[in-house]
Amino acid sequence: MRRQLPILIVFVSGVFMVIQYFIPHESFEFIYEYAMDWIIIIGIFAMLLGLWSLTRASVSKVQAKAPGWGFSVMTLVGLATMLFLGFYKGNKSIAEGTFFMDLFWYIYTPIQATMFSLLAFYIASAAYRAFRVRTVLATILLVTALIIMLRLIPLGPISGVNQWLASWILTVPNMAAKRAIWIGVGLGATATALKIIFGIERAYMGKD
Amino acid sequence: MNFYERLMQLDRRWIYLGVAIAVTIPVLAPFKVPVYITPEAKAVYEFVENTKPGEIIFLAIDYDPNAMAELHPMARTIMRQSFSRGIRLIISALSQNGPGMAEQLISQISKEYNKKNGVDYVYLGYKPYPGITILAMGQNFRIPFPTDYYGTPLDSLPMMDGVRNYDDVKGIISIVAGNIAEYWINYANGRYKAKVFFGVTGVMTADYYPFLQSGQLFGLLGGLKGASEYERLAKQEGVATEGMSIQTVAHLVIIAFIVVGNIGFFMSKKKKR
Amino acid sequence: MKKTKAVLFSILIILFFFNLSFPQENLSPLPPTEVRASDTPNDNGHSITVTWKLSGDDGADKKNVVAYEILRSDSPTGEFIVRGMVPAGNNTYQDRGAKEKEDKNYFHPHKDFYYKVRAKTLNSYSESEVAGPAQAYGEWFHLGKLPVFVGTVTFTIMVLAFISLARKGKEFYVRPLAGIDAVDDAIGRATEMGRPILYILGLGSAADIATIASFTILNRIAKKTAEHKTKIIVPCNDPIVMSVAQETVKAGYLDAGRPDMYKEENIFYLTSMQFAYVAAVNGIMLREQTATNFYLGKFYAESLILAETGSVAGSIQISGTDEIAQIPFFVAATDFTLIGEELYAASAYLGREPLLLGALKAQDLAKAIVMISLALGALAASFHLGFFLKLFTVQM
Amino acid sequence: METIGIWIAALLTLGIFSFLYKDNPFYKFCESLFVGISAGYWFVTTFWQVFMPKLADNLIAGRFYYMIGAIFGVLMLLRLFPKIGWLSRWSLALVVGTTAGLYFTRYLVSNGMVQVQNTIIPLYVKGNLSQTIGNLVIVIGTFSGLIYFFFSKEHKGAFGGLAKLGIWFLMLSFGASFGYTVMSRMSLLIGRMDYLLGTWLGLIR
Repeated sequence: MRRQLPILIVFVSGVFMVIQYFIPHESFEFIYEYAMDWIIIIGIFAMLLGLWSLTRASVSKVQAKAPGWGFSVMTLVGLATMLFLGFYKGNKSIAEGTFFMDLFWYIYTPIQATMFSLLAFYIASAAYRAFRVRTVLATILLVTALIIMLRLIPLGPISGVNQWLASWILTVPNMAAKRAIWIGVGLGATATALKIIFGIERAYMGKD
Repeated sequence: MNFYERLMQLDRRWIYLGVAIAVTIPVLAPFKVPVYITPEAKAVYEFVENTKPGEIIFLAIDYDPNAMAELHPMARTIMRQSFSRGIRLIISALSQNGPGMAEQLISQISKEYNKKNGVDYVYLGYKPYPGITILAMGQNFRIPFPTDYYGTPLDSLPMMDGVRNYDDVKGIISIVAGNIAEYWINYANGRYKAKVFFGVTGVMTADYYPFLQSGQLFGLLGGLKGASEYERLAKQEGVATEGMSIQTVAHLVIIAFIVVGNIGFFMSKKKKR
Repeated sequence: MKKTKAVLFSILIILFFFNLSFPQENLSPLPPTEVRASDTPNDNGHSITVTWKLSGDDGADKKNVVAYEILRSDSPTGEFIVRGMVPAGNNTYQDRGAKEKEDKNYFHPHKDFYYKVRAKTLNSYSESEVAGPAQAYGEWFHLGKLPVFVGTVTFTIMVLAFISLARKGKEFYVRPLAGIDAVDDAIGRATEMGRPILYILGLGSAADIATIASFTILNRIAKKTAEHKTKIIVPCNDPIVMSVAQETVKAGYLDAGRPDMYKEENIFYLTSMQFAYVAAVNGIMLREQTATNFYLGKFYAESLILAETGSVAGSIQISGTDEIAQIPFFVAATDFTLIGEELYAASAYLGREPLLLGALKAQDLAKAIVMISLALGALAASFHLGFFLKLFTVQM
Repeated sequence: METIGIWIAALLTLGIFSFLYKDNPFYKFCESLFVGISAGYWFVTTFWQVFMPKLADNLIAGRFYYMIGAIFGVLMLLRLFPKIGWLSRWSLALVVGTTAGLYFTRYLVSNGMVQVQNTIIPLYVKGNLSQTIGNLVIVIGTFSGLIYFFFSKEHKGAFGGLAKLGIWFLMLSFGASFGYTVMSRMSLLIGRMDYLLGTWLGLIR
């Protein structure tokens, strides 16, 4: 019951989904649509597990007065505020102009955009560290990155050539390499999917 | 640690500082960085420049506010250039969420140049099914657009007198995001042999190069860079030029750091030998 | 009949196309001919495909026909209603019905329908003969997907065959993989330094294949950390992923015979929002001083933020993803990267389980077939032999 | 509200940027607040935008098939009770099995069939040298790239040479993507700077 039944569920649902792909008939389409909705619904229930884990971890840090426990208080305050504001007026709680959305616009959005923008700094420092003529591979990486970056920089007469070279690299050899990766990923993923369906790869099920 | 080794292992905070300066200084104290002008951008510019005063260009504003950052500067510059040269414009907006945005731009710029609706320009507005609309306009603008955006019948607009279809305009410039571009190529050029020029978003640029080569497209502005090239050509440096200047400086800074790192690497290796 | 005309007339008005006041040559175009209507093949049974031969006045030079309108009726002489319109130059139309039985637009199976196609010019039109009857019904196999079916069956047989070979005890050789060899060293390093290991499963859900592959790797690594008595921290971004990660790590500790050392609180959930998650993981890296960071699974823009912060902290970093846009950043900023398929192969490598290695062999065989097809296909295409391409063409 | 909002947003922006110098309490404050707010935001919006329409509304409308989803959802929650926690594996099995089947065909088609289909191109295009070269490079690049991913054979000899060519192609592609991404990442930072210098401080229009 504990291990065989889940493996059976995986097998049956997996095989169904594969077969379903080849059958256009509406009866299969019907089950397919329900199955997809079930998956979403399971995900929604699981959200409670997430909130539970986050709350428990923060509360236990506060209780133990672990280093930085004050910051865990901030997390709990932020979480509780959003939950309260998001529910206290029913489904009107998250309409535009509510305090809930104010917090979204003035706290969530700027932090999110700033975290994202850190990439501008990191892409520079990563380029500095990685692009050295250390090995052949690193040199290829360096040279192509330079050619592409130089397309924005006026170089007088070479600009035309560089411009052309940059777009050629992007559309030809770049495409070839990406296809090789895509095909490889395709084979790896399909093989893994098969291993899952046939119950060979089952580490994700855990053990008793 | 000697000097070269230090160059090789700069504290990354120096790099962060370099990037921060590169994007802040040009914002506070704008300056012009030279731009390399691509032939395909120049083709668009020269087409407008060689159109005589009084002649008509069809300007299609086929994008919505999502693509504004890259495409608005193009539409704005082309409109200004045309108006200042006395060229008349027929303007359409075939992207579903675009007509209001286009209207704003048109009324702003026509005011700058004191141009009159119906005399110096006509704004047709939006119709669904871009493919069919473009095809139908090849026969007569009045089929899809019996009236203009403001509800005035085209026949009562002085500018539209004797203007029937693509044959009566010098060419079509479509500033476009998404698949409407293909309809312009397939129908306006493919079927009615109209001269089509594009301004497209950065991600679309590479996809439309082949059409330049095959002669189905007569000029192309690609992304923010294309917009800045155009601003430069038309001597109307604005948002795109400023944005590109910052990008150019930022790219230069990164390249400089890469070069510095490599000099350090090279020299310290030499020394060890 | 009068009503029909009224309906038609109002439709004409509604369809923006007609501006009746328009003065132009008032000749009807030649009608479309050879109109055919039949069930759309390979569908769920809710549509009929109509095809026709273009009107003689539809062509680049004639500038005559603008569009075709497709009309449908329940009987050849009954009232025809407009179902849709396509631009000139097109000669097919798919008339789709509703999915719900209650909808008046539902195509009851085996009900007869009749079609007409109308060629339209500026201010005039002409109609084709009536075509039909046609019926809509659903199919039980999608013929356009036959190549995929063949691929599915072949690949499944290959995988199962190699696995059964492995079961019978056949040994398979796989070449060494740099990223994999680094895993042991990285764990050893963390042990020596007495600092924890950080394992990031990425932003994928438990349903993503890359994440599942990563679970298997996590299981092997957890086993090793248990043997070395090193702490492993797994912050998660999805609650289901967290649950599975807990099971997986626990199983790893069981395999190592150290279930007592397993601490559930080290595998925890933070938040599902991308950058909030990253902000928190950044903090963990610097505050816990993790010696080794693994990033294996689905990664998006955050890949470089994680990798750079890890490098500030001085951690050894091993990464792997099948998300093609992020591989360059991992390659540039981490010590070892499992590129694309290597991520999927890693689980087999780490466990050295014969069954998983068998599947890897099947992948290689499939790859060989793909490469041979590529070479033959390119040659065939060079000699203008189109049939080869058809073998791989999938209709959706 | 708006002025206060802009000030708060600007200070939080600075707090995140301060991490670039080093980890500090200001960043920790922003980080922990961000985690709490985002988790709450995500829960609330998913509840109203997904849970209500997908489950509650369908059940009210009498579509009881959705009960099955709800039952599996509840089983998932049983993880919180160690004794019956194993029941959650049933839900997990449904999720994993369904999506494994779904992804199997999806990857086979989009990553396998379609890519092979796109790479079947003529190696010689009459009268078009640049396309001939381009096609050759694409076919050779894809082919040697796949050789690199071959696990059964050591990279030695001619085979190793091809594999090496393959990894060169990969590196070229990585360099190109890296260089190409710089521009969009800089735009993000320019956007933040505009907010700080313009919207907040009013130094630029």
